[in-house]
Amino acid sequence: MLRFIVRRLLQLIPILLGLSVLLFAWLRALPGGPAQAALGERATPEDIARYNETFGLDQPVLVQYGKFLGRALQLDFGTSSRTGQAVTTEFLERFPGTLELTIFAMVFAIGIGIPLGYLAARRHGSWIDSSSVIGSLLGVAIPVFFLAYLLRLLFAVQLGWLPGSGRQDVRIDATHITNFFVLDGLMTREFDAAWDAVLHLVLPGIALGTIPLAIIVRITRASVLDVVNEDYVRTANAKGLATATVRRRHIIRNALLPVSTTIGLQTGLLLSGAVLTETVFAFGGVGSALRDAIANRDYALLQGFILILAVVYVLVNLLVDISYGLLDPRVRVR
Amino acid sequence: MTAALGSTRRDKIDELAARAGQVPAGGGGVSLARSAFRRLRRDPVAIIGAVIVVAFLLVAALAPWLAPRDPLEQALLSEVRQGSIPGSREGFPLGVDQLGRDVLSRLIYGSRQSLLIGVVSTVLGAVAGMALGVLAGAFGGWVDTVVMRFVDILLSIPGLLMAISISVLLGQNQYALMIAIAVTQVPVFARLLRGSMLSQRDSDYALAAKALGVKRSRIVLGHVLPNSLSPVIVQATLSLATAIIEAAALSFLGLGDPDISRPEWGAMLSSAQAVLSFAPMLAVYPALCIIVVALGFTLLGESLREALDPKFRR
Amino acid sequence: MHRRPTRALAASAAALSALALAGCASSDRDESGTAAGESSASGGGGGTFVFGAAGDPTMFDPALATDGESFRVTRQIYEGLLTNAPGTADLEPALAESYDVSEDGLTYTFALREGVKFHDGTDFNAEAVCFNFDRQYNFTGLAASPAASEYWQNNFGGFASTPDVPSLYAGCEATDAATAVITLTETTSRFPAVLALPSFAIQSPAALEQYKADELGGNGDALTYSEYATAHPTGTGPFKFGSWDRGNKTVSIVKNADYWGEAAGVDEIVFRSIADGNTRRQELQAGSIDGYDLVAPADYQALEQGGFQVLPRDPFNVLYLGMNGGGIEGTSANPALQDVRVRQAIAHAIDRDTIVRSLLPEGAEAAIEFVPPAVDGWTQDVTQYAYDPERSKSLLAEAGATGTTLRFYYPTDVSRPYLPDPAAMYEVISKNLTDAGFTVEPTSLPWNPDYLDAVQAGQADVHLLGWTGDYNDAYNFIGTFFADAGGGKMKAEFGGWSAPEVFSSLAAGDSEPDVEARGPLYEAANKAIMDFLPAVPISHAPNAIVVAENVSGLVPSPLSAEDFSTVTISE
Amino acid sequence: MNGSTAFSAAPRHAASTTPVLEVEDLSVRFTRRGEAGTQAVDGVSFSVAPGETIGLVGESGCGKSVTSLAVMGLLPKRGVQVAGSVRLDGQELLGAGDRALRKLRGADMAMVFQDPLSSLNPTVTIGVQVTEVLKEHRGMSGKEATEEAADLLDRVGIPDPRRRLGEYPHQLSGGMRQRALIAMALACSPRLLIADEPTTALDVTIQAQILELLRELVQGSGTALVMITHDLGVVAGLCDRVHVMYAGRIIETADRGDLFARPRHPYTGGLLASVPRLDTTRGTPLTPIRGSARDAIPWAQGCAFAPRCDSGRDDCLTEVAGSTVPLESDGAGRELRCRHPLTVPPVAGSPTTPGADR
Repeated sequence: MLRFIVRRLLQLIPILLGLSVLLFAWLRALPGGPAQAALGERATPEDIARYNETFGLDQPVLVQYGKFLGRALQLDFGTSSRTGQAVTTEFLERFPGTLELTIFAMVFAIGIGIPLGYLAARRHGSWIDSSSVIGSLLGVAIPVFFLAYLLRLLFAVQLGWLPGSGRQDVRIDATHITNFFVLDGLMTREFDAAWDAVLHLVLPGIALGTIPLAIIVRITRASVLDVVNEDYVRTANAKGLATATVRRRHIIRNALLPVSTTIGLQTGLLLSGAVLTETVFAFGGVGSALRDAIANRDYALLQGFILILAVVYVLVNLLVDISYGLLDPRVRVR
Repeated sequence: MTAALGSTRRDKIDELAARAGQVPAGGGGVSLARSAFRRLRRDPVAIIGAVIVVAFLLVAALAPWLAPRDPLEQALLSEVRQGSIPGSREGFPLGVDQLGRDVLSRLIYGSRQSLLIGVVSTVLGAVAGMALGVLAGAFGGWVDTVVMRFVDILLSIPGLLMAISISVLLGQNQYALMIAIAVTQVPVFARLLRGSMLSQRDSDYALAAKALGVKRSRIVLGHVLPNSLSPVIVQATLSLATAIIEAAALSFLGLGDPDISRPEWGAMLSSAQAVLSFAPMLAVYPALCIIVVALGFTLLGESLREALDPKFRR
Repeated sequence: MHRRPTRALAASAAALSALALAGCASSDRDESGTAAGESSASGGGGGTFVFGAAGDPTMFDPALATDGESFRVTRQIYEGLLTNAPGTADLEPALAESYDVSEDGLTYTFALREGVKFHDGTDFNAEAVCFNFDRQYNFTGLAASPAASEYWQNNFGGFASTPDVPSLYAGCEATDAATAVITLTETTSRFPAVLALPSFAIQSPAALEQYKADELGGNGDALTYSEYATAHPTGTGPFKFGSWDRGNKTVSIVKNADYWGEAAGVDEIVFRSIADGNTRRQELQAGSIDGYDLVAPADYQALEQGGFQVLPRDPFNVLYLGMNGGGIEGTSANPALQDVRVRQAIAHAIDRDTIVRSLLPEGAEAAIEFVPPAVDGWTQDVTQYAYDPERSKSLLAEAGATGTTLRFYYPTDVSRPYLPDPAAMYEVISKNLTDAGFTVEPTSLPWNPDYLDAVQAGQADVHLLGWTGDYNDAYNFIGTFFADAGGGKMKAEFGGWSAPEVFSSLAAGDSEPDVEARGPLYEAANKAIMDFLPAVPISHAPNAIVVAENVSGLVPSPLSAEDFSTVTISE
Repeated sequence: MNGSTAFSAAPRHAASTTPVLEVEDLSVRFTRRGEAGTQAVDGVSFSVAPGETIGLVGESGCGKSVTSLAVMGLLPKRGVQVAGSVRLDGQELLGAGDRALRKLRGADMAMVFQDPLSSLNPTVTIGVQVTEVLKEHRGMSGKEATEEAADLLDRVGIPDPRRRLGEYPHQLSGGMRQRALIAMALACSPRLLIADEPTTALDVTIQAQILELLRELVQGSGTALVMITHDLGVVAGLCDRVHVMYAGRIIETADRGDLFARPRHPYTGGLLASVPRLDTTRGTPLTPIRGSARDAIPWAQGCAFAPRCDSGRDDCLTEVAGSTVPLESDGAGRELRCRHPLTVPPVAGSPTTPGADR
């Protein structure tokens, strides 16, 4: 197992290097080059020359890349032109929110998706089955931001049940230690703050979790349909095991293997791509920072965030692979 | 409009399908396609998907004849007030938008642009991806390694982030939008085609052709490639749905077509968010169009997948 | 040197206003502006007022800030020597109780308010005043870069370290603890009106030094601000800085119990940044914020019906279609625009009345020139260009320019007081131009920095832009755009038109020390501008700020410079 | 064909004892929405006595596996109609509740399946898969069950059973997997064991070992064994009585010796003739049965085997004969469903056309 992990980690190196080359090239390919991207079009030639000198842009490309990589390895991705903060600091401030949101969305998607997918498969052909299939197709077809607007309009504005934006009611005087607001609330025993933070996760979490939910329902359903026809399920039944045992040990455990991969991939995507949802819900996470960066052409932040997020994504995928290995003994040995 | 056309069109499709089914088979590939087609015809899901897709394609093609008005004409602009938009009335069955333009005509013309973005970006992505896939699959060895590593790198950037980066890089115009979406599709097609080709390359008929001394390029282009295409076709159909949704997302992020007068569903949906509170239908109509078309392509793609998959063959 | 005591000039709506009056002058507001209810005096309920801002602030050192969201916060924390009377663009005393100006308009002597303390407990006095002006004049390095000290550079020109760039500022002297004398190098209409700008508010010298306010990091315009600017802004205002939670996108300021004037009506104000206008509205409707700015005109009705108070700000802005006069290095402007008939064709093509009626909130008016009617110097007597597409066509045909392609730039991701929905405005004007026989080639860019940069760099043929006045003087509108920017050319946004008659009439108005005498000079300038037509004025639009039913005391400011200390919340 | 040496073994079934399993007129019909149903099993009856081993023989698709699944109650509930009677030790199984059936399965009746790899859960250790039966039916604690499981594995001939308990199915060889499955089936010393083609997926050498193992385990324990197979070699080696099935019906029943010595149904004859034998001269071709099981016609129209039968006459069809072909007694202990049975035992290598002039 350890060898497996080490090998997978080693395989990451060329990918990460390639990624850094790509993003390095990206900034240089921007109209006007990095200096203009950073200084704006009003920059005088002297400004640009000074900038180029400061950042070694007058040196050969390879040297520049080496320096870029060196800084990146020290987690230095430059400074956001919009906020004046280090990109890494910005990321660390924003990421906990996105992580909380992702966890909520995935809990929502998994908590509903797996039981629903299971039920649909076991009642194959019933109305539950048909409606969950149709629902899952719709879930993927609805533009996320439209769904987000609808959710907010209905539950936050019309009904007023849930908060429709932000991460926490600003009237609650909450202490923030880790920037994981829910965790902070629990740690400081400010339970009202923690609960409020959870409530703020509900609507964006549902909007964000809809696509994973749809996919999980579909995969679970297909997978359970496959597994219930497997010989070993018949064996388990032939052994006269209790229905619950058959379901738990022989059906669900195996049916969840492909589902777990999906869950992992979707988690990776959510961590990196909540741009639309976070924007609609004014949720202070990575996604809304990315949107702000797009709107303000904050190239340093875009570059740094995309690089970090791609690394996160790759690492999550690695985790998925590893956990798949843990779940499926057949992979482990290979 | 689509509902009215639906029933006659269904007959048309059946007729077409029947005629196509009678074409004499030319070879193995054709008979596979034919049997797949026959299965598709019997699949209600496929028929629903095909009807949706064909209906929208026809609407797009016939937009100038179908649309009751000029989609750019700000006909009722002078009656628009901040906070109230004239509702539907004679000549404006679905009402007008914030600038007094006929919504129905915009939706009809919008199908052109939306489908165009979907089709062009998917074709671009598929062609580029296939080129990479063929390169990797046909040559193998270090070419394969290099190409696939590159594809892995592309895959390591989540789709929307990739599309955003490329839009930012290329500036804002509809071609940039198409390219941005296309690039996100490239790795999928490349992997798919390579995988499919690898399995085809080791298949009996390819080995047999090799044993007979057929040149490698001929084997690849004449045998392996055509037989690897069915997963690509399936993926392309599914990708069309994604592309249309992704275009809407980029529009929403302000990275869409700068010529916002040109009707396009994603742009219509984004701009309607501002008036959601008092004219929600302005958002609902284009959203429905996007959802239905995406659904159509998905249904068609899924049933194609089943039809072409030997596992599902009865 | 002769000194001429300044008299109350409020009635003339000129730059200066009743300085001898006491601070609490809100009573003379006309009724329409006080929809928010009675003055704060009766309230004092305390509590937290949550305000939905449209964006994150950058930091809280106003000398280095350039954006409205930062200023919105610093206005509550700091005070300047002068301020604007509530609900108007007129000047009013703040930290200076009164001032004298010399005959030549070059020496200003300020009598300062005594007994005022900064939030850190240090004394406000003449030395603190001079410290602040000297500080900005002595900016070097990154602090002197255009991105950092934009307001100083726009209003005072150069720095001590840049002798080649002339500076308006000659020096400041603290003659005694309560008297500061500021000297200038030339007479200008800007001074002393600029002293009400938030950038020239007085900050605590002790805090500035302690937290190293001038030590900027970063580069170019990716600046890293000091600890002072991000965590310890210290002024004399009715609110003290509380905290800035970037992750939660909130800034909190708390009531200054030791404020010299009337204490704030609420205990705390939280500015919460919500970029999306719909979200702001829905959050107000859901009750999680108590008010917000940049209300979409389309939402006025629904909000009012929902019991919210939409408080309109008097129009103090202009929206125009900029035209590129060419001659900017590295760009090529459409040569057809050099022909005044083509420019007139554009002016006649735009249907201002429909725009005002359908795209802008109630109270908006079509613009016939670049200053709003309320500003001294506005005149009916300019060349007017009525909506007349046929006339446009014939003008174009006359000029042989039918079908001219115009690169039309418009911004995205922004809502400005004068331009609530740029995309819609673009669409309508673009249709107008097309109908008149032009061909339009659109480009949209994010407002900041891309759009502003591109437009300033002369990449567009025509573009949408506008201006909200900083203070009540016509020069602040027309001078900003059309004065000689050097070398006999207008500023780059307009592609460097060379319009000597415009330049001379503007210079005459600006250098006239007698405020009363400026009006006619500005009228002449407006006429010259509308004849030359370097850009097409479109509209003056009010915009609004909205608060919940239980909020009172907020007086909307035409300058968007609301003072939140008068706000109270009832249960 | 290890079975050939066992030909001499005396039939062990004793008619006096009450049968463990009685199947009477069992019918299974698969129905699909919007399609005509398929009759998979049609009026099958047989019984097995304690200690007896019977064989259900036929080509794939003849209904033998469906019969066994019907007996076990393992057919899906939707789209399947089961009729007739299945009694285990006199207790009616058809229509019994799921709970009751689960009590019986694994404890009183057990089953071994064809493909040992797919029949084992790949994600659960062998140990768990064995002990779960013990815990379920014998109420053992974890520790007891592990002890017993090791013992069981040992008994089915798996070396180093304790280590194997912690391993996953893919870590075992094919033969070992089948032994493990048998261990699970026998964990509660069931009264009835159904083995559905238990050796088909295994190497030939392993096949013999598994068959030997089954025989050893059944012998003496009084367990009734139903062997489902298409392999006459297996039948020859193991079974006391043989039921040959075709297209869902039993077409011939006989004791093993009788059947091999004197097959009566042309289909049985064909099966025997298509087995290569060592005692024929080299070069003589095998004689396969024409066509495939798909060519069967519905029994209602006549003998389902008729289209493939060399002895077939017109009266094999219902239309001509006026009745369907019945299953009738054919001498002592034999039953036959054929109007034109074979009279001379067929010899591999010679055309299977006795009694037929063409």
